[in-house]
Amino acid sequence: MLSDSPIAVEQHGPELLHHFVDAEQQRDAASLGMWLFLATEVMFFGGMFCAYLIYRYWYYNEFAAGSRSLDIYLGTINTAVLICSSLTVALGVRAAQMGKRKLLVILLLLTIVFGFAFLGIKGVEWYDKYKEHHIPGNSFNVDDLVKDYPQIHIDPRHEQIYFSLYFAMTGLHALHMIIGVGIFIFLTYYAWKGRYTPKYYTPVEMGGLYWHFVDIVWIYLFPLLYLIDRKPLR
Amino acid sequence: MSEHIMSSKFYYTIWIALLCLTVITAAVSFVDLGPLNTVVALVIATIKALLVVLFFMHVKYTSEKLTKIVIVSAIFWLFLLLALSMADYATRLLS
Amino acid sequence: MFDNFPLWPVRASAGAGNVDALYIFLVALSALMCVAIFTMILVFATMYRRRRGVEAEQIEGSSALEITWSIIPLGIFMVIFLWGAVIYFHERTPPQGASEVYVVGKQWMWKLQHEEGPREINELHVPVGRDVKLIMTSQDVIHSFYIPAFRIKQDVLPGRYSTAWFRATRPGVYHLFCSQYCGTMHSGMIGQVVVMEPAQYQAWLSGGGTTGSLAASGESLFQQLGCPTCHRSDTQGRGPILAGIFGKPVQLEDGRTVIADENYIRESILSPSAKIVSGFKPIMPVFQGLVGEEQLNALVAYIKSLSPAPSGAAGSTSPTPAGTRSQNP
Amino acid sequence: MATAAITTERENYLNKEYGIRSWLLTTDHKRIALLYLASITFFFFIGGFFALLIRLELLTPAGDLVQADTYNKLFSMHGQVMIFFFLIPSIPAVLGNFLVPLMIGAKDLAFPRINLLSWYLYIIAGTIYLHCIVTGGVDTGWTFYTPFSTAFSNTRVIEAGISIFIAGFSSILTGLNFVVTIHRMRAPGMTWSRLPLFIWAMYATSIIQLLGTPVLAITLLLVVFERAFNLGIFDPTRGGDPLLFQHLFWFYSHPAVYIMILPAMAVESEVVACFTRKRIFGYNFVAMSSIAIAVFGFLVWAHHMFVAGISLYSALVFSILSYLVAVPSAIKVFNWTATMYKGSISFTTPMLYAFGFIGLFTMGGLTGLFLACLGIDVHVHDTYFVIAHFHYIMVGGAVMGYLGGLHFWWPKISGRMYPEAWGRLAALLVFVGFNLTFFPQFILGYMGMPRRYWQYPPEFQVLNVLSTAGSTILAIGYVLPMVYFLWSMRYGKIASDNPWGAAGLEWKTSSPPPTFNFEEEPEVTWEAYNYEQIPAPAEVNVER
Repeated sequence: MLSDSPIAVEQHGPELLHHFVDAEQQRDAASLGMWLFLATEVMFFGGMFCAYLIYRYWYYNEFAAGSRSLDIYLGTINTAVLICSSLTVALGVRAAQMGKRKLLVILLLLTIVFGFAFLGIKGVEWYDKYKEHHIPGNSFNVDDLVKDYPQIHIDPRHEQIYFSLYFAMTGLHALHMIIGVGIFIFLTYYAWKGRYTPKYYTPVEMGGLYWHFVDIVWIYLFPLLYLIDRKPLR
Repeated sequence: MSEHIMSSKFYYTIWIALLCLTVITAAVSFVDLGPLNTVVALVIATIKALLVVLFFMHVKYTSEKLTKIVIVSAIFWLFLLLALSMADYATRLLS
Repeated sequence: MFDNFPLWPVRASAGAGNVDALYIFLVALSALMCVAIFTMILVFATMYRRRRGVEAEQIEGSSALEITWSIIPLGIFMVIFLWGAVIYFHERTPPQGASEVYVVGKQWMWKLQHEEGPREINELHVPVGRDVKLIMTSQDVIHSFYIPAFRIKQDVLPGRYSTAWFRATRPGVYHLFCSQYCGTMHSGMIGQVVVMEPAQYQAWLSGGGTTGSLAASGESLFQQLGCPTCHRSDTQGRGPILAGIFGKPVQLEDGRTVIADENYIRESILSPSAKIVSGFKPIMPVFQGLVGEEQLNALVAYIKSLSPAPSGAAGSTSPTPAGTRSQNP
Repeated sequence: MATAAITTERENYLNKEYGIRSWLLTTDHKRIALLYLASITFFFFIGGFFALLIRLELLTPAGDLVQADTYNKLFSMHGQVMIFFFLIPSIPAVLGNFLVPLMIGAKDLAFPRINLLSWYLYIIAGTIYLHCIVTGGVDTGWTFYTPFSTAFSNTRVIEAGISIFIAGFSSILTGLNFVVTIHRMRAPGMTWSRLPLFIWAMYATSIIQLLGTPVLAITLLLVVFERAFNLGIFDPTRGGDPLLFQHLFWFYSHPAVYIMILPAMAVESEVVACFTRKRIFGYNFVAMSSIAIAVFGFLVWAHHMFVAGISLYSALVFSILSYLVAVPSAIKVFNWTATMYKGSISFTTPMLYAFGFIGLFTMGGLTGLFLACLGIDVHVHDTYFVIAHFHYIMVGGAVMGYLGGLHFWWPKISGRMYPEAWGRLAALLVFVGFNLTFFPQFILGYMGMPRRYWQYPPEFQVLNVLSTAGSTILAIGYVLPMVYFLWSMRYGKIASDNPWGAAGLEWKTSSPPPTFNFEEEPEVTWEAYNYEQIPAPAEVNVER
C-alpha cells in the first residue's frame, strides 16, 4: 500500500492514519464508507432487478419455464453454503473482537472454503446450462423445455431473455464472490500475522459487511431465479 | 459498529433460522398458492435478509443512526427505480 | 401570426397552432423572467458597487419571501404543465375514422404504405383536411418520424407499433426528418410530405399503377400463408374468428383481457403463444422471420378491415365483406 | 522575483516534496486535485477540438469537411469526453478535492488512498478511451441507445463502454469520500448550519454520484455483455424492450446533469457571498434546495422519453415531477440575486463569471421548462433546441462555474494571483462567444433542425454560420485562462493568505496551504459568511 507520512506512524499506533483525530473517528469513517459502498451496490444490482421485474411481468411463461429448468437442489444447497459462510464470517468478526487469533484464521479459512464451494457448485450449474444449449446466442435451443413443459407456451426468443438475465445476474454475483474470496485471502494473511486486535479489527469487520451483502443478494436471487413457478403443472 | 459482542450461541440460532427459512421457501414453491407463491417467496427472502442485516451485520446493535439512514435510502432509491419504471410498463396497454 | 417570419417554421397542420400558441406564451414568460432578473442584477450591481467606507448590510433572509418565490413559480409551472398536457393528450389520441398510413423506418429510408394501395419511399402524399393516422415500426434501430411543419414527432421502434396523427391544413411540400440518431446516414434519412388539395390527391392516387388496397394485398397474403385454414369465418375453425375483433376486448386464456389493437395483432402473428385467446390451443406457428414488416402491415390492415369499424376510410376500401370470403382454399 | 520569493516561502504542499514520484504516489488531497486539474484540462481540450470540428462541418449545409461516419464519431466522442471525462469530474474532483477538507477544517479526505485510487481509475478509463479514439472511435452518440449500440454500430462500443464504466467508479469513489469526510471529519464547532454552501452542494452532488452512477455502470455493462457475449436483455429481435435501456440510462443520466450543475451552484454561492461581502440571502433555503435538487432529480428521468413511446400516463407523471425540480433551482437564482441587495459589490473576474452564470443558468433553466412541457417537447425534442438548452446549463452553467471557481481559489491553489485584466477579458470573451454559439441554436431547434445531422437543408445555414463564428470566440476565451494560469504560476503576483477578504476556513490558512492544511486544528466559533467580522481587502478594486 502507499506510503503515509512517517511522522504519523511515530505519533500513533501503526493503524491510525495521520489525518484522523483518533481511532474512533477512523473506524466510524470506515464503517460509513463501507455502508455507502453497499448502497451503491444495491443500485448496481438494482438495474438488473429492474430489467428482471419488467420482463417477468411481460414474459411470465418463459420465466416460469426457465426457472423450472434450473436445478433447485443445487440452488438450495448453494443458498445453504452461503448462509454457512455468513455464519463463519459473523463468528470470525466475533473472534476478532475477542482477540482470538487462531480462531479468526480458522473461521476466515472456512469462509474461503465455503466461497469456493459456492463457486464450484455455480460452475457445475453453468456447465449444465452449457450442455443443454441454454446459453443465449446462436446455439441457444429450448426444444427440450418446449417438450418437457407442453402446458407452458414458450417463445424461444423470450426464453433467451430469461437466460440472459440469469447469466448476467448470477455472473455478476459470482464476480462479487470472487472479489470477496480475494479480500478474505488478504484478511487471512494479515490475521495470521496478528495484525488484528480487539482494538483494531476494522478490515475484518468491513470485509464481513461486504460478504454479508453478497449473501443477501443471493438470498433474493434464489427465489427470483429458481422459485418462480414450481407448482405441479395441470 | 459497536463493541457489543454477541454470544456464539446467538449466531448459531440465527444460522439455524436462516437454514430453516431456505428449506421452507424451496418447499413452499412446490405448493400451488396461486399468485401468493411470489409473495411468500419474497417475504421469506426479506425476513432472511433482515436477519442477516440486523444480526450478522450488527445493525440492530449499532448506536449509529447514519447506518440505518444509508440502508433505508438505498432501499428507497431502488424502490424509486423499480416503481417509476414500472409506472410506464404497467400503463402502456391503457393508452 | 409569424406566417412569413423567416425564423419560424411553417404551420401546416391543425395542431401546429396550439403548439405555437403555448410556445409563444412560454417565450414571453421567459423573456419577462429574464428581464426581471437581469434588471435586478444590473440595478443592484450599480447601486451597491463597492465604495470606500460603505459596508454591506447583513440580511439573514426571509421565509415569507422564500415561500412566495417558491409557490408563485410552482403555480405558473402547473399552468404550463396542464396546457402542455392537454396538447400532448390531443396529439397522442388519433381521432376516430382517421385514414391510416403504415410507416416502416429502416437504415436509412422511410417506406410508407397507404391504405388505398400506393407505396412510397421518403415521400408522403396527403390531402388537405383529412385526419391521417401513422402506424409506424422499424426494421432495425430506433428512428423518429418528425414533420416540423406539423409539430409532430414520434420515435419509431423495432418490434412494435407506435402511432402519431395529424390533419394537414395547408398545401405545400414540407420536410420529413428522422430525428433519432440511427447511424451513418442519419442526416440522409429525410424526405418530404406533399400536402395536396383533395382533387389533386385523387388524381395522384389514380395516377400511380396501384395493385389494389393495402387490405387487399393483406388478404391475398392471408390466403397465401394458409391462415384461413384455421381462422375460418364460422365457429368450426381451430383459431379464433378474426372478423370484428379489432378494437374489441379479447379474453385471454390466463384470465387477462386485452384490447385487440394493432400491437396485439402484430404480436399474435409474430409470437402467437404470447397471448392465447381463451378456449384455443397454442398451435399457431410463429411467423417471426417469415413475414417482413411491410407484409405484416398489410396483414394487420386486412384484419382491421374485417371489423366494421367507424373508421370510414378503412371500411369503404375494404374489398370484400368478412363473411363472404372464400374458405379453405 | 520568483527566485526571491522561494527563499522566503513557507513550507507548503507544493514545495514540501519534489519529483514525479512525490506526485504520482501522493495521498494529499490538494496534490490529487492538481493531478485531476491537469488531466481534465487535457480532456477538455480534446472534447473542445471535436466541438470545433463539428462546428466547422456545420458551416455549410452539405457534408463536406468530414465523412458522415467521422462526423457521427465526432459528436459521440465530444459528448462522452466532455461529460464523463470533463464535466462530471470537473468541479468535484478538482475544486471539491482541494476545498472540502480545507473548508471543514480537516487534514485530508477520509480515505486519501481511495482518493488517489479514484484518480488512477480515471486515468485508466481515460487511457482506454484515448485508445478507443485513436483506433477508430465510437459512433453511438453519447447516449449509447440500443439496439443501435448493441447490434448495429460497428465501432468500438465495448471499449468506450468499459472505459466509462471505470470512469463511473472513479466518480463513485470521489462521492463516497466526500460524504464520509463531510460527516466524519468536520473540525470542532463546524456544525451543519455553519457549513459553507459549497459543502452542502458538494454533499448533494455526492449523493447523486453514489446512488445514480451504479445504475449507469450496470447498464453499460449489460450493453457490453450484449455485444461481447450475445446476451439479449435489450435485443428487440428477442422481445427485449428498446426503451428499457433508455429508462436505466436516464435514471443516471438525468441526475448526472445535477452532478454537473450543483457544484457550479456551489461555487456561485461562495463567489457571490465574497464579492458582495454578505451572508448568502436565505442560507437554509439555498442549502436545502441543493438536497431537494439531488432527491427530486431522480424522479424526472423519463422526460427525456416523451416521444420515445412511453405510456401516456407515465409521460404525464414525469412531466409534472419535472416541474418540481425547477422550483429549488429557481429558489437559488432568486437568493443569489437577493444577496446582491445592499451588498458591497466588486467586479473581479470570479464575480464576472458569477454574473454570467446566473444569466446563462436562468436562460438554460427557463428553456428547461419548455422541454418539460409535453406539448412543446414533442416538437423540439431531439432538435437543436435541446442542444442549446443543455449547453446553456452545461457550458453556460457548469463551465462558467468551474472557471469562476478556478479564478477565485487560484491564489489559494497556486499561491499566485492571475492577471486580473486578462481574466476579465477572458470572462467577457467566454460570455459573448457562448451566447453567439448557442443562442441561434434555440431558433434552429424550433425551426425544426434535428440534432446529430451531418448535412442539413440550406435554410438553416445562416444561423449555423453564426453559431460557428461564436464557437471560435468561445475557443479563444477558453485558451486564454490556460495560458495566463500557467504564466501566473511563475510570474504572478504572490498571493496573500486571504486576497479577497473572504470568509471560510480555507482562507484562514496560508496560500498555498501546508500539507496538513492547518498549522493547528481549527475550532469554529463563528457562523458561515461572517463578513461583518472580516475587513474588506484593500487591493480588490474599490471605487475611490
